[in-house]
Amino acid sequence: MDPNDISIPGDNTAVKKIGDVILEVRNISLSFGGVKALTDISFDVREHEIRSIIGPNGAGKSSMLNCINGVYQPQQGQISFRGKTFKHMSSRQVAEMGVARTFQNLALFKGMSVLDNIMTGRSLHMRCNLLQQALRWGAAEREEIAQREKVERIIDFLEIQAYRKTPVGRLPYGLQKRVDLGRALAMEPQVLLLDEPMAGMNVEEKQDMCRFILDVNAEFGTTIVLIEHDMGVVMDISDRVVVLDYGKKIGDGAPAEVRQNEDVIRAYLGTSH
Amino acid sequence: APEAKEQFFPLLVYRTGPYAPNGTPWANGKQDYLKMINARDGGVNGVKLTYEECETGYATDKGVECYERLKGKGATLFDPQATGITFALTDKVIKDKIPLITLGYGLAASQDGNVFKWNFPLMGSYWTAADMLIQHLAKKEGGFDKLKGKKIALVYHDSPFGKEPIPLLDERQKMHGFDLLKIPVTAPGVEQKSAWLQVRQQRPDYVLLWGWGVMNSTALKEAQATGYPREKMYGVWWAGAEPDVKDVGEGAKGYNALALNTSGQSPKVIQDILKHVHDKGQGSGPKDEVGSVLYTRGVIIQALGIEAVRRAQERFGKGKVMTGEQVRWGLENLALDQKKLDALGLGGVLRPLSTSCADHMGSTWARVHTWDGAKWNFSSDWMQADEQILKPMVKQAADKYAAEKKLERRTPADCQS
Amino acid sequence: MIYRENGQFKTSYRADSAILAIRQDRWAMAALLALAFVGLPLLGNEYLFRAILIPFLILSLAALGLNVLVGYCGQISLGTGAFMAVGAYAAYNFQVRIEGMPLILSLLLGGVCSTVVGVLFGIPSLRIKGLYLAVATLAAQFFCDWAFLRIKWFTNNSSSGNVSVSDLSVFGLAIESPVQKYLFCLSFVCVFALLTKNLVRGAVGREWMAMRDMDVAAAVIGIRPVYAKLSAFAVSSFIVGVAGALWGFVHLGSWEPAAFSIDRSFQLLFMVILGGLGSIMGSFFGAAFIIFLPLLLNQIPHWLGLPMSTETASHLELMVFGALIVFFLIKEPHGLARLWSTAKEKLRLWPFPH
Amino acid sequence: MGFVIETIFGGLMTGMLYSLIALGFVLIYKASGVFNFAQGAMVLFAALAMARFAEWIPLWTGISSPLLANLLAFVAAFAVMVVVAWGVERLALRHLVNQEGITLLMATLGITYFLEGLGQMVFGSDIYKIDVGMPKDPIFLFEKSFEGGVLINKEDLYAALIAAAMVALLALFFQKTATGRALRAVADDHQAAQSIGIPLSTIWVIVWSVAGFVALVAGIIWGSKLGVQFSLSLVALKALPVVILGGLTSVPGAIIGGLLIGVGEKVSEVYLGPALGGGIEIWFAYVLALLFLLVRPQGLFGEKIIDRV
Amino acid sequence: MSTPFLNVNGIEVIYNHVILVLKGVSLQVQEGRIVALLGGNGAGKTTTLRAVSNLLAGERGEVSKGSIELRGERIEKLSTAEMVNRGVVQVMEGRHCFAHLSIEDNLMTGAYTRRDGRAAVAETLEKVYNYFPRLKTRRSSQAAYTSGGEQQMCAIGRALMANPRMVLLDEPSMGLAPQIVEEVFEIVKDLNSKEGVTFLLAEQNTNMALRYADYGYILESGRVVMDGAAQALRENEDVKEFYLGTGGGDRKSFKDVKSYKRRKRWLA
Ligand SMILES: Nc1ncnc2c1ncn2[C@@H]1O[C@H](COP(=O)(O)OP(=O)(O)OP(=O)(O)O)[C@@H](O)[C@H]1O
Ligand SMILES: Nc1ncnc2c1ncn2[C@@H]1O[C@H](COP(=O)(O)OP(=O)(O)OP(=O)(O)O)[C@@H](O)[C@H]1O
Ligand SMILES: [Mg+2]
Ligand SMILES: [Mg+2]
Repeated sequence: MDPNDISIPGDNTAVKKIGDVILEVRNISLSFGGVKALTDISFDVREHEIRSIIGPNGAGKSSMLNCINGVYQPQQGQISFRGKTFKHMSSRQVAEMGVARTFQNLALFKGMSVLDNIMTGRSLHMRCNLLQQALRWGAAEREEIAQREKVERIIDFLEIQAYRKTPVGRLPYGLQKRVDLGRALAMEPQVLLLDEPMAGMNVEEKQDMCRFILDVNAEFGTTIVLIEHDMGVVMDISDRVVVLDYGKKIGDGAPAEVRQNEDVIRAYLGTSH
Repeated sequence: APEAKEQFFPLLVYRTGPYAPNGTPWANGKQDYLKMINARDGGVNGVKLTYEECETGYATDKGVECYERLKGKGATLFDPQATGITFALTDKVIKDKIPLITLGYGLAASQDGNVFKWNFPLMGSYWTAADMLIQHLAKKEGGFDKLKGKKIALVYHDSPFGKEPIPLLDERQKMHGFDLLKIPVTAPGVEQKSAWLQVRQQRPDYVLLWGWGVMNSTALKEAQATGYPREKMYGVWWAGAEPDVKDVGEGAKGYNALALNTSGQSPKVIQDILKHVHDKGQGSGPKDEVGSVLYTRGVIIQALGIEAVRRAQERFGKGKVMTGEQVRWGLENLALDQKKLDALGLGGVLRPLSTSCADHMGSTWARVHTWDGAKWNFSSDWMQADEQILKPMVKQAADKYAAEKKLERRTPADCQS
Repeated sequence: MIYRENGQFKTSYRADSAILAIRQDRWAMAALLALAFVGLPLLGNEYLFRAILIPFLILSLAALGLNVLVGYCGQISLGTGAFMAVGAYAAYNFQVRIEGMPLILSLLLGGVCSTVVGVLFGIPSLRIKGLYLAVATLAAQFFCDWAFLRIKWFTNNSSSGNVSVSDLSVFGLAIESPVQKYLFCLSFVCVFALLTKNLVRGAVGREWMAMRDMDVAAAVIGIRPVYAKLSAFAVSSFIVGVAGALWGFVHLGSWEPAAFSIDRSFQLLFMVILGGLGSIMGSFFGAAFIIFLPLLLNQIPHWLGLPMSTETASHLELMVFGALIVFFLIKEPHGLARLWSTAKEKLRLWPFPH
Repeated sequence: MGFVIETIFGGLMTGMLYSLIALGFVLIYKASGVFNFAQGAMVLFAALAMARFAEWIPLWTGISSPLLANLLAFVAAFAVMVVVAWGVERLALRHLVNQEGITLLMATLGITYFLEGLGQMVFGSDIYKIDVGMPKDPIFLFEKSFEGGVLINKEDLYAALIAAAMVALLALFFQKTATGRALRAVADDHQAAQSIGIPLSTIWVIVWSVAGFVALVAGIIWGSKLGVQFSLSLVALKALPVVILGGLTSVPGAIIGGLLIGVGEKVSEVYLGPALGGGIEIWFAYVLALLFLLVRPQGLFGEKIIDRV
Repeated sequence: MSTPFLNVNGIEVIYNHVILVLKGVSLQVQEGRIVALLGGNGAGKTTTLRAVSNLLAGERGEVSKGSIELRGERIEKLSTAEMVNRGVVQVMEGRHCFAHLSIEDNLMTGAYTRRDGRAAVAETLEKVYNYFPRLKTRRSSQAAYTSGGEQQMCAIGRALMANPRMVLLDEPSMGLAPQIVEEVFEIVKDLNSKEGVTFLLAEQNTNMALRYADYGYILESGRVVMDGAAQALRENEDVKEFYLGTGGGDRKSFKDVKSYKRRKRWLA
């Protein structure tokens, strides 16, 4: 796939090929003062797969993503991406390597329109300097329009055309979640980290969202790490699942396996599932 | 009916803001004098005097706006009442052909009328003030040679106003070999502890206070708190009025300051104001403020402005409304001898004054007065600045200015116009 | 019904992202420019130019610069006066120390010096945020006030610390009469407004806004906080510096540090917030409001023929001014620009209420 | 040596006086999330009221005892400050619930203008005197150990004691009482506070009244030092670095910040000032605060600035 | 029919003077019932709750038409605090914990309006900790540094601290683990049956909501499009299709459901 091209996902029913390990987390420990958010967590993510992280509230799922993102610096452990190992990374470096992310508590740019929010996702791909931009002549204008075209495709894909120019702050929650996804997609990531993308949505909307995720995964081969509390979603769409509890890993494997795991049932699922 | 003839006087004032306590009596004096001339004399040779106030708040940009506004209403003379505004207007008045009176403030160099055609620092500048203070100290010590080795501290308002006297003091320091400590106080001067800590550390023999507004009273209070004798403190004439000492009360006892003019209600001009204005209920301020130091200074400024108009009328036509250029000529040719002053009721309030093309200041006379806890009392004779020192300095500064601005010195012919 | 975009289809992204995408807006802008460049010079009097329009234009420019920093990048600054001062004194030094220095170049170099200082004082913003930063920027204000008062070199050894310039000219044309000065400032303002508009609707503008709205998220999508914040400081202080130089050179002609005091900083912040954070047009609205309102209030007693002493009038003026500020903030916390766009939105729907 | 001590002591005293004003800022910020630039104007307003009432009350009532007159004036001035607080809530804050910090800050600047205008109009713009019997003359300590002794300003000493007492009281109030907790909640999130039934209006009137009280005390102390006139409102500028150094949300921070800034600026001015040409204390205070903030962006004792995703 | 506990009568809500969001919403809540408010994103559920609790002003919104009555008393003009004093508390959407306060302090502020003594408050606190043991372990952490779910529990707990007669719950299940979701609803049922607390809950988790509610209203773009007993709604085909995801038989896997519909939209 041409990395600079986001094409409209078409009918793609080919069987998904799961590749090599793309992201590996080794012995990560993170604590805040007395609170141990993560203790010695290791797992890996393979290329093109959908990897879910589940666990009760406060288990450390979001913190895990924050470590991968470079927002938190774990006290121990390593993270390797495509075989390159690193301990401390700035968010920017992580982004440059092709890791994008959505947030649990919407972290959209409230004062900007939907279009601009998604355009910021393209920042990494914009090259013109300040002066060129000020004059908005030649290269700057061409670049702007080229990027705009890509963003428009994402907007079409997420079906939010009607809200292009609306400030995101005014959108209902569900649509904001979509914009958040759109912004991450605009980065053309190889790995997409989704933190509860479907919280606060009804079934219909969740179905839409699942479709988006599956399409992204299938069409662009984007690897997806998903945190979600809706077991229906997790069980249906993920390839493998990691279960965290109080910062410890208590399960890892295919959805069906995890579902049977005693620890997981006790700590998270409860008996009715 | 013949058109009513009116000479318009713009009054830039500050009755609000940090300097309002000082600005208000000043403004009232100016306004009352105008009212008095109208009431007593019916104007100047039949020309009625009109005026309009504009509040500047001591801020330069507001001052410029006021200037532009009042200029459009036919102003022929401005008294900006603030050093900053003076600087900003100095260039503008050249094109607009309106003279500026900066009595006792403004640029010292503008005394040189050959370069500063439109500026009139009548009666004194900060250089003359500084010079007179040093002379006074020398006299107290018993001669200039006794100043050698003495420590004199200049506690000054950290602004062009406060910095103006420094070149002259430097000059005098070189001549007499005293130590000059320069201690700036950040405007407006509400916090002076460190300044006075330095005074206490250095223990100067004298402190010259170059303050304005709240800085003066605060300085006196700090002096009291640090135990510095008030008797050794000498203020410029902007640091020697009632608002400066009023709320310090006893603590200011013994403090000295230059006086450019007398104060009190006894002079005839003040009596006239009381009679023709206040007694008719038209006073601009409270009655007991009439005749206070700054009030009287306002009266003098206004009086000199009006005398310039009168003088101009003598040349350009009695009973006519003067233009800015004509008023400027009047200011440049003031000749107020004792007789004239007496006739105006200003006898004793200020000394005779005459200006010329070369000298836009006229004579500069001042006395020292001392606060006794309730009122100001004169404690020295009239003094004058030393021309020998002043003249070359003024000339040099004026030349530098002229060079910067690419101005020619005025020709004798120009002086006649 | 007049203000409708019906029937105006945009066929390209270029057209869609044009500054004035709606035809009616383009007409209005053309009319405004015609009025500003041709109409006013023919109609206005000296007072209008010197006391109202020139300060209005220059302060609009400064507000524009500040808006980049506060409105777009979210870094509150109370040091604007200082950056103006740096621009003014630097331009002054270029002008007097280098023989034959073209005026425009001096002004721009003033802006460049201001940029350097701005970036320097912007560095703490990488760590300090919000109100803490706002107060910390006062360090710039007071330091610059002090430096220009104390370091004689900056004022070309003027004993009082006061400097002045005269005989301005551009390409051999004297900038002397009020109309000339006005047109000079107007050209500057138009050019800078256009350039700034381009910046804020381009990539860097989005980065600024992203920093402003949610800095952690911005970092995660690959925006470098250092670059985004410092570039905002740089652009902002450049514009503010040029405005400062114009204020000194064109408006005042002669100035002391007090001309760029902390009051100026507050005044500009007022303009930006009342006008509308993150809005180019807002800067102009704000400047107009803050400049015209006091003049208006000042004149009202005269017009009504109320006998009122200067003192009472000034106090009343202060009170009404303060009250109006609060009133407008309540009415529309997002500024006059937002009020304007709400009005336009209503106009678009008119005659239907919603 | 004696002089060093004296300088430091002077700095400490001045610092306490700054704290007194800083306290007003902290109070309102901590309890409503509003950075109240009007604090300076409130100090002026309160001092003007106090000075003028002390002048007028004997005229109106014929009371001749200065103590009684001062006391009555104090009560009257406080009443005026409560009315101000009520007006501020009623006319401004109430309509600005849930707005951004900077909007609120600007609103308080609007209030500043209003109060400055109103204060000068009602009470006059001349210099007035507050005389609550603060001693004006210095005392000298350690005259045996150091030449000239260590000079201490009695007035400052009293003022510092008063400031310390007020700070202690307020710190207790915030940490230990339910209302204190509610106030902190309001500062965090207006809407959530409303949603659980905290009556913002009442709370704000109370807080602004307390801030008015603090302003009154500050006004009296500064007013009896400086004389009551417009410049009093500018003293607030000196308190700003104190507030950020100590931490916007910390009552004890206002004290510690005040002491640090006070000593820092005096020592710098006295020992560094002459070499640099003097007048450095104002920016030095800010630079000092800035340097501290680089290490701790929330000030010494401020609550950590939260940004989480 | 007796006067309902809460009666919302044809209200319209406008944000920012121009954005009309509710276009005449009417609903009734009888005392001691659990009423669910359902609807897609942006339907106006939150807005309805805000209108009831009078939290609109801070969002620059206003009720421009219609009336709201609580036990027959008009309440549009009351402040939120007065509503709380009348026993109506809202749990705001998106948690809104007091970031700088500890979890326990957060909970304690909830009891601000209580006048029944410390002991009673302490008792309620214990009750809340019993409901949410997780909160007890995190009691001294600053709220901002707790996880999303913990904050949600905190927000719910805080409202319970007021000992309310009626709770307006806005998306209580959002961000909570399935086990906790169930617990929250159990708590709702518990309070409802044991203490007679009335609930009006806006929920996306239709399944859960209809399982516990007595009655439901479905909102769409600011209008009530359907209402009825929870049981009846659960049986309704449309509701099944769009809100429960079980239209036409069994639950479909998220993996392949609607894939055809998606394609269709695409082509259009
Ligand atoms: N403060 C506001 N200003 C302007 N519009 C708003 C505001 N709050 C909400 N809206 C608009 O009102 C409509 C209804 O929003 P509301 O939050 O009530 O929906 P909701 O049903 O609660 O949705 P969700 O399930 O996503 O929470 C939305 O279209 C939203 O864009
Ligand atoms: N910056 C921080 N400072 C202190 N504690 C933190 C911080 N971030 C997270 N924690 C703590 O770490 C633990 C894990 O939090 P995290 O947000 O990762 O949970 P989570 O698994 O995402 O839960 P949820 O499903 O509720 O979102 C929590 O107990 C939280 O309080
Ligand atoms: Mg989480
Ligand atoms: Mg909602």
